[in-house]
Amino acid sequence: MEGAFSYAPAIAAFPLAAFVVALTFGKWMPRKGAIAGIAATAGSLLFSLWMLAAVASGEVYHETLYEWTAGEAAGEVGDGIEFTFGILIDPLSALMLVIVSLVAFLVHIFSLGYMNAEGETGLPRYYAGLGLFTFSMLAFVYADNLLMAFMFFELVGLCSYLLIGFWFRTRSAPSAAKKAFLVTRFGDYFFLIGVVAIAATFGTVAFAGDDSFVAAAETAIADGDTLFGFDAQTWVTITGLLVLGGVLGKSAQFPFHTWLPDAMEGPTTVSALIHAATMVAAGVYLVARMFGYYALSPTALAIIAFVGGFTALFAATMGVVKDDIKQVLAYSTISQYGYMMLGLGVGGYVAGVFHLMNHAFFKALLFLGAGAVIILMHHEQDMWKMGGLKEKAPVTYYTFLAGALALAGIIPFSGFWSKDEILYDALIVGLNEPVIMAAYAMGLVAVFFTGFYTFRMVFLTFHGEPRSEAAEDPHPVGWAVKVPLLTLGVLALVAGVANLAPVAKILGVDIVFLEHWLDGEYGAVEGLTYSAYGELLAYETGVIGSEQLTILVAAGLSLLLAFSGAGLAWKLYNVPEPVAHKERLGSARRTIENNYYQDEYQVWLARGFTLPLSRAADRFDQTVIDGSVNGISTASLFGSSWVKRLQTGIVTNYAALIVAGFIALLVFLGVYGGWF
Amino acid sequence: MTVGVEYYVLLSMALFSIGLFGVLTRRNALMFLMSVELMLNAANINLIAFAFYHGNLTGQVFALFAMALAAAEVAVGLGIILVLYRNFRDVDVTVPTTMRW
Amino acid sequence: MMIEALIAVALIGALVTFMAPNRIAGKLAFAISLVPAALSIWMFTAFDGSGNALLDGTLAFESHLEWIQLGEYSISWFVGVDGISLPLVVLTTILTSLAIMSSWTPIDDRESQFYGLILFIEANLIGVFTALDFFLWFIFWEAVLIPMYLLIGIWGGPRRKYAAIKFFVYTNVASLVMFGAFIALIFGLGDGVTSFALPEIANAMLNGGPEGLFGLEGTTLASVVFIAMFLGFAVKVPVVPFHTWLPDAHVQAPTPASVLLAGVLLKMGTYALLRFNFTMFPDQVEAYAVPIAAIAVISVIYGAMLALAQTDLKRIVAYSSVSSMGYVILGLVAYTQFGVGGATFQMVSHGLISGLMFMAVGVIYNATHTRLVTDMSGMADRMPVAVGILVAGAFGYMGLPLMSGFAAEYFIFFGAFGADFPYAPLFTSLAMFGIVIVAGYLLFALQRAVFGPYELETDYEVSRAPLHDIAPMFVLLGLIIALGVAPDLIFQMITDAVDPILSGGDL
Amino acid sequence: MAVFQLAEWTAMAPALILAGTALALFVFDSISPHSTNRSLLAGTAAGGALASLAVAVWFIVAGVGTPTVDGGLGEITVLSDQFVVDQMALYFMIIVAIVTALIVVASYDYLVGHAYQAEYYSLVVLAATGMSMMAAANSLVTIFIALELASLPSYALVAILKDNRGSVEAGLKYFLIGALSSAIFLYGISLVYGATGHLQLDNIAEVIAAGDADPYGGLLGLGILMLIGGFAFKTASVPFHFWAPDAYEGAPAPISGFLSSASKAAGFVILFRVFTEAFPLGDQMNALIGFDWTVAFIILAIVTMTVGNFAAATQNNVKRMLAYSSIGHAGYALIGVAGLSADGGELVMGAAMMHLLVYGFMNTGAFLFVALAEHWGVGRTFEDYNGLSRQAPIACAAMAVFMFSLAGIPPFGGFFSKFFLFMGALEASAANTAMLAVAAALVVNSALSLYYYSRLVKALWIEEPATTRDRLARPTGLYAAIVVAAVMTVLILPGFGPVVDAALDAAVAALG
Repeated sequence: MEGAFSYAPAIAAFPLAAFVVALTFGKWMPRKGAIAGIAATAGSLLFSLWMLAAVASGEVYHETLYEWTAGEAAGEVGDGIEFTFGILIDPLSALMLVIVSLVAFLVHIFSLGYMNAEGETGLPRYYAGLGLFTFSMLAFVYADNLLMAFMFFELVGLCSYLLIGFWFRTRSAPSAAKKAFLVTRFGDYFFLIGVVAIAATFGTVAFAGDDSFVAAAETAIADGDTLFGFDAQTWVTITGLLVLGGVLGKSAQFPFHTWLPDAMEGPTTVSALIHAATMVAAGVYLVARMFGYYALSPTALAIIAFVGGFTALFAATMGVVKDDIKQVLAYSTISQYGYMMLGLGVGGYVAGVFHLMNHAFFKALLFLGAGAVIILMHHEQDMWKMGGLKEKAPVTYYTFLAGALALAGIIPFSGFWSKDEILYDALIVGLNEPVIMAAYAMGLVAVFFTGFYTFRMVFLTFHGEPRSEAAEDPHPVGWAVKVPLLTLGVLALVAGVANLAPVAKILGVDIVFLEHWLDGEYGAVEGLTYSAYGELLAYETGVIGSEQLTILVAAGLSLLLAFSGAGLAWKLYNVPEPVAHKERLGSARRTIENNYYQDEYQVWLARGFTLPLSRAADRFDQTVIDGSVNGISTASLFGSSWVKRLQTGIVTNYAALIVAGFIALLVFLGVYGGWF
Repeated sequence: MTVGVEYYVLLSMALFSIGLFGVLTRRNALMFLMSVELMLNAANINLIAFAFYHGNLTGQVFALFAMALAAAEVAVGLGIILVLYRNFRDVDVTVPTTMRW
Repeated sequence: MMIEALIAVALIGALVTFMAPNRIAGKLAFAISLVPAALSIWMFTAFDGSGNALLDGTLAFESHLEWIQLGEYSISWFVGVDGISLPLVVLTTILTSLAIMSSWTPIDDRESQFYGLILFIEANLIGVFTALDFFLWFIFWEAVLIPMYLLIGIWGGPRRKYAAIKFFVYTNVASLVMFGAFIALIFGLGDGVTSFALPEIANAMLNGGPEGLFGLEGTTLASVVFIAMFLGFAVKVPVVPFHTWLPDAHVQAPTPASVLLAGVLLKMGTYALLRFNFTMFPDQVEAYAVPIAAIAVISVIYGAMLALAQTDLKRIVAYSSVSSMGYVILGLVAYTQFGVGGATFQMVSHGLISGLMFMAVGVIYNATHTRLVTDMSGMADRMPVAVGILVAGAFGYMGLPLMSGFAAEYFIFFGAFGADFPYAPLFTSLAMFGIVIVAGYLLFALQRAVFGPYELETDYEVSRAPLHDIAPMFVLLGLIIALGVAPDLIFQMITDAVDPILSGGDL
Repeated sequence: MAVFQLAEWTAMAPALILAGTALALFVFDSISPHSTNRSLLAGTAAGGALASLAVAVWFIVAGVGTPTVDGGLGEITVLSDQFVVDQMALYFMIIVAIVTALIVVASYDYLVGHAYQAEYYSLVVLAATGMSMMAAANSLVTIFIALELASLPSYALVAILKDNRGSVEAGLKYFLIGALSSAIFLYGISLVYGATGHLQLDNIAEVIAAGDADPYGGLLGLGILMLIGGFAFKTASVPFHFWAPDAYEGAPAPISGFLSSASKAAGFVILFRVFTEAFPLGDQMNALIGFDWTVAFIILAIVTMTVGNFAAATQNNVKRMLAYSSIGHAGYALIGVAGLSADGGELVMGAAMMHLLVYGFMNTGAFLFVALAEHWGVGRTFEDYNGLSRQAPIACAAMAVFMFSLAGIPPFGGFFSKFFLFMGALEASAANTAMLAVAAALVVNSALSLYYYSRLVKALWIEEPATTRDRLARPTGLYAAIVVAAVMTVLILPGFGPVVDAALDAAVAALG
């Protein structure tokens, strides 16, 4: 199947073509460009599956396709450097390609029901945006070097901006779009420094191969080199953390998470595709992609794990008080990506990727389900105006429920398996590392909140009595909505089969397919395998009693918490006339409702600090700098009006002045020449 | 018996200064003109005295030229003073001050 | 004789247009301007030079005629292009054509004079980028001022007179300082130099340097000259704190003049810095690297902060030009291949992008007669294509990958990060913060002006822009993306000319 | 071309032709005192000026003044060395002839309806004769006579609008200051004569070189200073500049142009000649008078350019602005003397000579534009000039050329000469660091001058007219003169090579 890879560029090229077609001819096409998008993503999906099959057959692909530019590298290495576009298809990227193209494909179909059927205007722009996004995301996924990854990482940010701001005629959407771009840009600032630093340090930005920066870093650490005045280990940590800035921004991790809830201003389909399943995953994916590099730096990993654990809990607590269905999902997304970061941070490469995959499916499902609910509710998003949709929209309900169970981590839905694996990995490392233990603890507590807000959402939306006219008479949804829901619903249920690690360990059966997949059992690029990473990791693991016992304890704890959260939600909200119960939170309520004032301080940073500072700079510029320029001119003209007064108009004065001037010259020269 | 050249120079300088004083103080155009003539003649004295001193005639000849030129200058000057009077009804040189600054 | 042909066509075209009736002047000027554009593109494809024009490189399209013998020094008509100047020539000719087309709508008074001046400016700009004799170069350099002064003064905004005179006098003073410094240097070089040909002077500088003058040691003289020339060019670039003429000039200038001002005129300063300071004074560059880098960083950050405080779209773009030029300085002072090459690349890239931005702002202004973001909202509703291009341009400005701005900035950052001067990574990282602020003010402006519900404070009916307003912007956008995707279209050519600079002429 | 099989006195032909023309006009005036045949009068005068120009150019091309070792004909002396025709003399004769021709052609229209046509033209040509002779004068006697020959008609010309108070006032002030200056100048001559016993320039130099003047150092120094006063008057340099703004403002505009271009150039040529020939720099000279006389010129140059430019900056009257600018340019040209040194200075002096030639075109042109505006009757201030370009684009374009050229902006002739001066000043700084101050002053003043020159361009091109005007006439003579001046101002830039050669050769020859 080696020939398959020569078609790899087409995976990204299809959606790019769809972008161009939709943008230029969309207006005159039936369905305004949707067909082009669906065809393109279907093509991408098929080709991605083909790549997956090719990798499964033991092939990998790492090829430079295009030289962007090349030149002399300055800095620590004096040799030339090439900046190229290349494709790296290994187990990780092949898997991600499938996830992205699948979700994109489903979202395109769903859009027929969500956008076209609802009579939106500007659809060519919408489909063009989706096409461009899919192109960028796929290209990011199989990028074979850090610079190319950065470039497409930025492009997906652009698409996110454009699509969040799709309804640009409102005030809120453009504002949210701006915020999303800005906050992620802030992260990307660090990322770009990281890229530049890595390129300048190692003279390469390749992810894989002997001349990758990961290999170079390993050598440098081994040789005890000094890089930019730091020892190699520290420098790797610094650059790794710089790149992490981009990751935190894109994956909406604390403290860059604030943009994601606002991004819900975009169409729900966009939220499903970009702000849940794929683009937000880009950050986590990047960590996985260059995991070998982070593995060299325990400090960086510990920070990743801690930030992940903290974000998981932090976001989950905010999710419990939200009234807007999409807001709940947004915070849940932040929280879930926190888990993935935690997983990767503790060295659970497989667990992290596993959760990434599962989350893509069930979160896309939940968002699309929410989209369906929004259609049902005539574009109402407030859960307090819903209720009782269970009977009226059974397909939506049951698929949504599947997604919710997966999200809450209820056995045997997919989310349970991956989340449990993350927590297990965190626990065994945490037993020796207090920082990781703290991260684990936060992740564990977050499970409770996850269960609670998930089922609070389910109960408020679907159970009880209808609380508004729209809820009593929902708008019907068509096949274009149901097909994607059903597809993703099935995946949410069964995707966990990919890696039943606890079962495997307890029962001793070899059913950890994903682990084998990522470990290169079928085929992999050298150095980019789970076991290769494992060798680099400096973590010690411990167990509670035996390994099996540890597994059971971990799984039991998280299940218990998930159930209790869900149960609490059931008790409070699965009633015909639910009430908010927010007063029970007491003094914490305001804080949580205001998202811990995270938005406030960031807005203050922008408006309260930067803007006044810039105004002060402007005033300084106008008065001091420009003032001195104008001052010189004014002074000259003043001097001018003074000089010309010498010319009194009276000829006798002229004579006197001439004589005076002459005598002055005479005296000066006389003194100078020593006459006197 | 000859008078030393320095006395001629002193005389000429005195004359020059008197002329200059006149130029600076007199407001009547004619007086102004006469004062200038004094200054020119101071130069002539010098020329002649130095010619004598140096023993060549250049200075004396030049003094003749200078007198002729002074006369021409006065002719032009008087013409101008005439039109001055016609336009300003005065020969006070400080009166015409329409152009200044 | 290609370069002569370029200049002559533009000059004669300027005269012809000046005499032509107003009603056909625009079309006529456009047609004429296509000739230099086509010729320069042909030159680009037929370019066979290599190395640096000043450092024994092989020049393309060279011509060298003795002109004036001034005592021991000869002044000649000496033109030619290398990999640094050719892209700028092409930029100039293309941008001029496009600027002319974009003037058809806004210019409705004294057209023949307007277009005549634009062509005149083009001739001089080509001269600036091709002249290799100091005096010849300086003639073109100064001659640019006149048409720009008149363009701003006659067709500009309400405060055009102030802006025009400020631009004129300020940049002229700077030129005088620079001229004096350079002449002093030539005298300081002594008998080794017998002409104003830049290659000869560069060679003399790199092989021994000045002997001393005015009682100064040779090295001291070189430093004084370096600083004076840097200050002279700094005004033109402009570098903080010599930038205040720029926003005034930009805001008051008519859009097409802004396009040329930002697109090409600012590059004169950086081009000259590269050709003079950074080619002839490698020792001084090294000695003053830290202060220059600091100035660059201040320009970037301070310029961006100022842009953030503005509400006039043109002022925003103007200040952001200050910021972008800071990157160029940073790239130059890095003195690495990517740094200097990236700086040159940024000159071209910024020329295209800022040209595009000014055109887009101009199109909106043509329709709304205001440029204040506070006066309008939701323009995307009425002018989707124009706004689309404005957004694209804004992202180009922010350095979106696959657009030329990213390539330029990345090259500069990469080149500067590994530079040899102290704290280079720190300076680079600080300067890079500009990419966040630039996103801040551009997105803020976009949010206010082009998105949101449609509102307009002025009483004008806003309709879609005509094709001849949009077409030039598409061309620019195409070029921006082409250079972003394939920077090697010009970057290899540039680095070929930059390498000899970095190796001190020993290639 | 074997020019001088002719008698030696024919070397003065450029001046003699002018003199003949003047006499012819006088004769004509005597025969027909009230003739208003403007074409004939202006034509004769112009013909004389052009013939003078042609002969001067012919001479210079034929090699008069070019040292014989270079294959030229060498300097030609007339009247026992009282006059010398060398390259510098011819060069300045050319300047005078050009300016005269321009002025005369322009006056054709300016003098419409004027009573004293013939007198006017003959006085102009007579003054030109004096200036032409100044160029060749080689002894203090001839210098003084030529100077007076140039001055006396000038006084009359300034006051020729007899019913115009401004003109009369201008004439009066010019005359009075002129008379005072002549007196001082003559006194200076007498002192120099006293110190050296000679009036012939080369003889003076010989006496000084021989050390025979050593006892009279103070006398000589004072004399030199007084000579400087006389030159300063003629060139309108500080402190003898006070007449200039008033005289130029009040005089008929063509006469202002004539005085500020030709008369100034003539003043400079005697300045150059006297100081290079009679008082060559050197240790001997310095010891004799106690200091290096360039110091005086450095001070004068700085003060003159500063006073001129600063006073010009805020003028409201265009003519007065040009008058002050003319003082400023005198300051620039003074650099040509200030930058001399014992072993060089060709470049700086040559640059000053180039500047005076270019100045002959651009400044005359500018004053002729003012003449045109007076002819139109649009008023005298900047505001009155507002928006003229809408009605008279060609003339206004020409004026813009003059202004930018005066400001030293390329691609016009003024650029080269000014920057060569700047260069020359810097070169001179190598020997005399005080010249750096001059260079710095030049920079400051250039910037300021740009401000006020562009103010006029602004008025013409940028401002909208305050009042509606009738169609403006296009007087042929004035237009022709202005356009020719403008075209020359532009074309002189590419054609600067021969100018540079001529000026530098002349400077080299003069500095010996």
